[in-house]
Amino acid sequence: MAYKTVERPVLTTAEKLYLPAVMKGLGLTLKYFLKRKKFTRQYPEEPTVVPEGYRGLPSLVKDDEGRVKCVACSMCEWVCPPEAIRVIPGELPGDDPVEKGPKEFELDTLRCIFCGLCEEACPEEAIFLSETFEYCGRSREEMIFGKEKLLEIGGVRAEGVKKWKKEADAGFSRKGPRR
Amino acid sequence: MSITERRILLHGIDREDSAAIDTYLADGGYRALEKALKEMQPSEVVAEVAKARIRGRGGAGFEAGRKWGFLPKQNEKPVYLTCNGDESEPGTFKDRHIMERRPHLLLEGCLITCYAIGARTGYIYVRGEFPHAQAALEKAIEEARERGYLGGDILGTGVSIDLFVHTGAGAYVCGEETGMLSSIEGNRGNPRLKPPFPAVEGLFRCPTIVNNVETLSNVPFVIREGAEEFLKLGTEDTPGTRIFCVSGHVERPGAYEFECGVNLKDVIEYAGGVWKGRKLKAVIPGGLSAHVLLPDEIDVACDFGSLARAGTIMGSCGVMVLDETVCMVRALQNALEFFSHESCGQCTPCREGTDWARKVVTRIEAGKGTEADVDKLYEIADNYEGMGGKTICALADAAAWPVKSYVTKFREEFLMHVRQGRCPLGG
Amino acid sequence: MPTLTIDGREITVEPGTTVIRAAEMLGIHIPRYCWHPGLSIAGNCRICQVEVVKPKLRFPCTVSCNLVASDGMEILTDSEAARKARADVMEFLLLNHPLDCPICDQAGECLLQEYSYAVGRDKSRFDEEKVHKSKRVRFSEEIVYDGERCILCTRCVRFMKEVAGEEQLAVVERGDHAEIAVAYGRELTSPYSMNIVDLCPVGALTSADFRFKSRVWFLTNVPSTCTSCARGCSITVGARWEKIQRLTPRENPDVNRWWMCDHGRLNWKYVHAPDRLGKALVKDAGRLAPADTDEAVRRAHQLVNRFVTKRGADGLFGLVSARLTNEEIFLAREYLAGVAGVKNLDVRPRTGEGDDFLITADKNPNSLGASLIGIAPEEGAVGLEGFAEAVKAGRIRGAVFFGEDVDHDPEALAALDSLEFLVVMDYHLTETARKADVVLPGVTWAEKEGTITNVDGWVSRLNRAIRPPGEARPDLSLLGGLLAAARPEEEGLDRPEAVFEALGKAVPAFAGIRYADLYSRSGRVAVKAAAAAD
Amino acid sequence: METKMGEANGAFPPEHLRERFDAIVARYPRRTAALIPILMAIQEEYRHIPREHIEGLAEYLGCTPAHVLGVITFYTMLSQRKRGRHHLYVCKTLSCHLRGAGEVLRALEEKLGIRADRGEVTPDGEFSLETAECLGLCEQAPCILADGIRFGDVTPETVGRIIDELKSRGA
Amino acid sequence: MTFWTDVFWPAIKILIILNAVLILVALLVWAERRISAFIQDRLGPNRVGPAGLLQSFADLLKFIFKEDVTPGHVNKPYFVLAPALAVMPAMIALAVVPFASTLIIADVDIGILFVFAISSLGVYGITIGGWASNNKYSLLGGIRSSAQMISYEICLGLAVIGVFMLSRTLRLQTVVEMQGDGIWLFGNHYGGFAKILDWNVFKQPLGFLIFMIAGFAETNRLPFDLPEAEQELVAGYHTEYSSMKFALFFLGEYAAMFVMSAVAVTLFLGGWTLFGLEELGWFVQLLIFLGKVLALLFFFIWVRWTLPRFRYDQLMRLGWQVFLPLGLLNIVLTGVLKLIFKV
Repeated sequence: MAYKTVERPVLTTAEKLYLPAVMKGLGLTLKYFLKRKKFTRQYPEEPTVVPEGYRGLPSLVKDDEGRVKCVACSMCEWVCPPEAIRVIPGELPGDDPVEKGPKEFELDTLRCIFCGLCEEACPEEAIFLSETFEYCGRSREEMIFGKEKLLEIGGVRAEGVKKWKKEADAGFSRKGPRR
Repeated sequence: MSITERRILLHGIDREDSAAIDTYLADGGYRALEKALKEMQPSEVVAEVAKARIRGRGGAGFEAGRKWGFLPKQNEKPVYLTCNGDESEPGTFKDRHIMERRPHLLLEGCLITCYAIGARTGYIYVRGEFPHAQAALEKAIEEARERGYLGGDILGTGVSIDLFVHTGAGAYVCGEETGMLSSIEGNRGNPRLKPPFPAVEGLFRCPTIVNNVETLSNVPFVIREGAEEFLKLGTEDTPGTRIFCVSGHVERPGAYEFECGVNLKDVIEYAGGVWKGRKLKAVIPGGLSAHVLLPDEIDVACDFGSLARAGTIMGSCGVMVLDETVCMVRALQNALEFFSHESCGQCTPCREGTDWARKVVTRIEAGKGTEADVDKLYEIADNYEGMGGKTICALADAAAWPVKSYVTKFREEFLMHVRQGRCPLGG
Repeated sequence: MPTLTIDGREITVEPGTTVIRAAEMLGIHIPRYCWHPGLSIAGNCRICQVEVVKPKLRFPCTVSCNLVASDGMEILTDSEAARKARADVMEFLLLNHPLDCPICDQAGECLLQEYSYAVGRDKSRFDEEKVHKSKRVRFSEEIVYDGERCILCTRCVRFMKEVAGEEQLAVVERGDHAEIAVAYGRELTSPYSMNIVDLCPVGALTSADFRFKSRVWFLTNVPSTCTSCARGCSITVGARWEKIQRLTPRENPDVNRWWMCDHGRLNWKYVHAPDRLGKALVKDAGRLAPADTDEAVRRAHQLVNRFVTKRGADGLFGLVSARLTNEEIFLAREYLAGVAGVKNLDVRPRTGEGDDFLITADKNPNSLGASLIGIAPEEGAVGLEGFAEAVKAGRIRGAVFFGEDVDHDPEALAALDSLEFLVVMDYHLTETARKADVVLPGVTWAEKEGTITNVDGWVSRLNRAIRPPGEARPDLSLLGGLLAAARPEEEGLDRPEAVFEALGKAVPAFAGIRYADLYSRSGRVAVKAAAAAD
Repeated sequence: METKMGEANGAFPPEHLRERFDAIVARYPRRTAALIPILMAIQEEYRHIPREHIEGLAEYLGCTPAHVLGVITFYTMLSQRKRGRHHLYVCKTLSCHLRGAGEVLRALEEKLGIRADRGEVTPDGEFSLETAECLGLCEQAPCILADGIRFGDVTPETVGRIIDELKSRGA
Repeated sequence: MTFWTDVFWPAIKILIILNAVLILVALLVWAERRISAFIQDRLGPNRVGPAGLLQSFADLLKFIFKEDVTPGHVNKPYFVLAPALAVMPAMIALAVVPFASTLIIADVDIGILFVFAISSLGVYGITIGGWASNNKYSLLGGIRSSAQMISYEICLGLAVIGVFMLSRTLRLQTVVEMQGDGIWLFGNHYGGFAKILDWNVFKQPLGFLIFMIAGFAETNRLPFDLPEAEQELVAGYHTEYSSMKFALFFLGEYAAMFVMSAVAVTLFLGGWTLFGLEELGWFVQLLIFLGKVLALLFFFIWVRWTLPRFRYDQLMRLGWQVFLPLGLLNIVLTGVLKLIFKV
């Protein structure tokens, strides 16, 4: 194994007393103590600007046609380290080419660690870590957010995967149905 | 050099009544059958045909006599002869001429073959698009039956052979021998896995010989005149004559019978040359599946070996002539429409690959392709062409050859479509 | 006997063996879609490409499913050429595939995923419009077909024709529009048709029952044995959240090969029925009241013991279910015949429709086990048939029903009222159990471990797939408790392997079988019982 | 008007065809082998394969309806959609394409007011149109096969004559 | 002995001092948070009351109303006892602290011994709390605490011996009074401002240094807060504590800090004297005293947010190998100087 020997600095007697260094440190902190420049933002009066890539509460999104993008593939459930997600899939009615959707989608916000793996794992671009960080409840049950609530938080995202969109008919199909 | 036809199979087809049994008998018809039944043992017939080295006229060029020899020696099951009249290769119409104009020649060939291989039943598979051929054959069978050349106790020799016409219903893939067997059995015309080969396990799981119409039509000549006579015709590689089906941009399209080894250039000349005095662009020498030849490549002898050396196939001898006005991309699209439509859909590479290639070439033709698409097109064809490894039958290969040869030989034209966003010929 | 070399390893096989089978024997897995050991060779998917080094063919690679091994043959299954050939086929397979793995139930056990991962491209080169075919076609009440996912391997078509016996499925259309269909107005009627769901290497055929219930990777898969009839097909129980999600057949060349019947496959709903017993019940002032299980076991033994001491064993009738495991039946016999001396022992027969394939007419899964262990009325003793009459006549005055009821026979049911005492062990509250003095909460096959003996004498394991409800206990533990109450000085028997060992010593038919050999996640699990009658 | 005889009523084989079918079946060692010739005969009789006959046919030949369906859908000449009294196959493969099949097809479509790729039938039920892959009449390209009659060297100008001729034959 | 002198006034004094100290502790917590925030360019609590002054009282309310969790695995009697034990000694030690010339609860002759004796009990609270929690981190915290206390108590004791050698009494009031009478060096001629130079801090600089450093260690303050080192011991001895019990530990720590500062002021910084202002009466004396204490407390906080934590072995080495000899040296030096100057 490669290793490197670090030369320890040889201290003079004065340095060994440490007191000058301690004084210097105290001087530094005192300087800051007296300086009046503060960076604190007065929340909630001053609105919090969430930085880009902020990992807030995971949420479900709809597309611009109002469709729930989630197809209940459970990849988020599988990948979630604290097992905060539980998806109960259900069959979508009608002739939809997307046959499956979440019948129930539960996120235990008390367990969620905001790691963002769900967003990363989602093949349908249906779950995103929102910028929401303010939420509360009076019981543990209340803190398990259901599908409706998560969709409300997530809102609309027009771009990205749209599984149910069939490609535009290029007019190449020659074989009409014979049956 | 001008050439002349040597009509053996198409003998007398110009006559109005060429299909009638009396006409045929007058030309010495059914003498070979009589000779075989009365003077020869079945094994002698097989030996004679083997000696004549009649190469399969369906396209593969496998010697008929050798094929007959593959029948199992110890066999309890009935043996069948199936005559392949599913002539679906675009650009080919030779079998139709024989079946319509000289049905008795085919019947005689079938009867001799049945005798030689020990079959009591033979089926002549005629594609559904040939109602005239079916009718002519049905009529000929009736006539032959009446005259005692067919049915029970033929010519008093105690040999009984029945021949039936079986109609197809529109499927190119039934021209493949095992696809045809499936079709006769009443199934989808899916080619079957080989082995087992039909000679071992074919129609109704019995030993079966499958031969092309033109191949079987050569048998009476061989028996009547002897193998030596037959070998004098044509070349060492491919003895005998072949019917060349010349179509496309020539002045006089039609079926012409020449001895094998005739120069392809002369054949086109014989058919009147390129029409309207235009310049030749390309020739497809052996049906749609054959590799295309450029004008400077057509000075070649027409037999299996020479054409193979020229990088193409003799195939079914469907010679298609393309003049300078033809857009090769459009032509390839047409070919791929054909092959993808006719793929039976069994094997993945053929089912998906031919249609993919069609879609790509359609896009290129519409001017919406990229230069990468041209290479992709070649690669797709290369990927589904398996030479037997990738697919059960050769349809995928047949669909791959035109793609590969068009893209290679007319690459510039494909790229022009891409660059100009439309057909450079204004098509 | 041709000897061939596959990937440098030599093997000698029977003449006529195909290369894919020979490779299988060497433990080399060659990818396959259309090929299945239980079906004829179709050779249409073309994925099982191998490189043939010797003999030299016209082409480097060919399909191994239809390549008959010959002497001196040399095969490479993972050479560059073979991988390239497979990659080409893989690309074609995925061209028109909808790639809807997130929706598809097959995801996780899909051969397309597996082989695509092994040899496929990372990105599709296909920019054209995909072919659209029919989706959500009901082949039957239980089977849903998705044409777009289908790769036309025709396993299902061949299964229906070759195994189920009727060609109810066919490929329709041709070329890239081909798909699988049933005839107009028809549906699959074979009692084995759901096997095509397992056979389907992709997600084209899905089970309506399991559809969208759970992704397969969440399932805990436990090898077990079907108890719906005396065939005892080897199965895999897929469970999640302590609930059975599906049952699938498990390959077992001796019993069921690769198949099982639809009835057996779907017959698990009762395991989660709301009327399951989660607590012992003891009659108190004429009413059954919940009780501690150990207490109930002691009480049951007390009743039996008191009765036998007072009146002798002749007035006691024991009914032992042939749905119990060998071990449980053995302990039941030990207790009833051995401890109490009961001679009036019987099983309740169950019969129904059978066929000549897998489904047997005998619907008890362990009839043979019960008879081998000796649950049958002795000469002159009372059997189930004479039970009601014997009660009326006063010959029988007490009864113990292990895992069984007489709900089917109103007369016997009525007779229960005049018994002095009745002990019932069952997993749910039957009409019979309602009349009992003590009801011991047993469990179903899915919640316990043990072995059953099928109609041909093959012994297969049951394994616990889910937890029993409430305080219910494996029947073996309840019976062990009864025995321990009767023979406190002896070492208790409630571990299945210990009981099986004791069974082997006591019943010669079971001698020589090692319990540990029976457990297997795959492959052969059954060992022929030595004295099994054919 | 067409006679009731030509309509499928479910009973199989229809009385007037029984003899013909029995003869076809007799040619083969297995009954199912007769399937395609019989389907062709049904197609000829009813101008399509009536759905009602599939079950009966399967029973008649000892196979399953699914098998019959598979076969029907495989072959292009068998249609489950009723075709016109005169059905025109227009060859579109290379030889004919080279000599102007496209123009011929377009002229026909215009003339009849129906589209070949949609399998349409003229409102009066007289004509239907279909493109065919190589009819084997390449020397007479472009060619048309209609009602068993071959028309060679067709040009957009001569399609009118063909339709007239077919009409006169049908009458 | 009368009711007024022996019961009533002492009781009043106790009330005043106890409440003053408790309020001071509350403010101290607030100050700690504000000061640390300022040092880190933050604001700290500024919402509850003016400038957030009432934050600690809000916290107190919260602590009172929070759920009091007693984990199932603890030794309950000791677990409950520990926080009380942590607070009591600091409070009791206040009894002998001279807040002013007249404001002292018990003016005992052995004042400093009392302080040492009582404050040493504080370690019991921590050690018992750590042990009773039945949690390995807590136990480690408790053990560290006891070892640390014992080690530094010695230094602490040695450091003040010099002071008492000079004052010749252990009575704290006397020690305060003597830090202005000018017996050291310059005599009593300068008065006023110069009196400051008579503080023991100038007579005993080494003793003061050792006392202060040992004082940090005794009160478990950074850089010597090893018993509760968050990063290693997840709060050490009070890991398992919550609500008011936790608050008591907290209170104890800050009260001990107050006591330590008060003792330092008394011994080294002239107690309630300053520039002769002490003449103005007991209230001014009290203000002077508290002012000095607050300054020292600020120093405590200032150091905490400046210096990093010592490693445990460094802590022990420092105590035994540096301060113990230094303390002894200080005694010897004081003795020698006393001999030379004959005081």
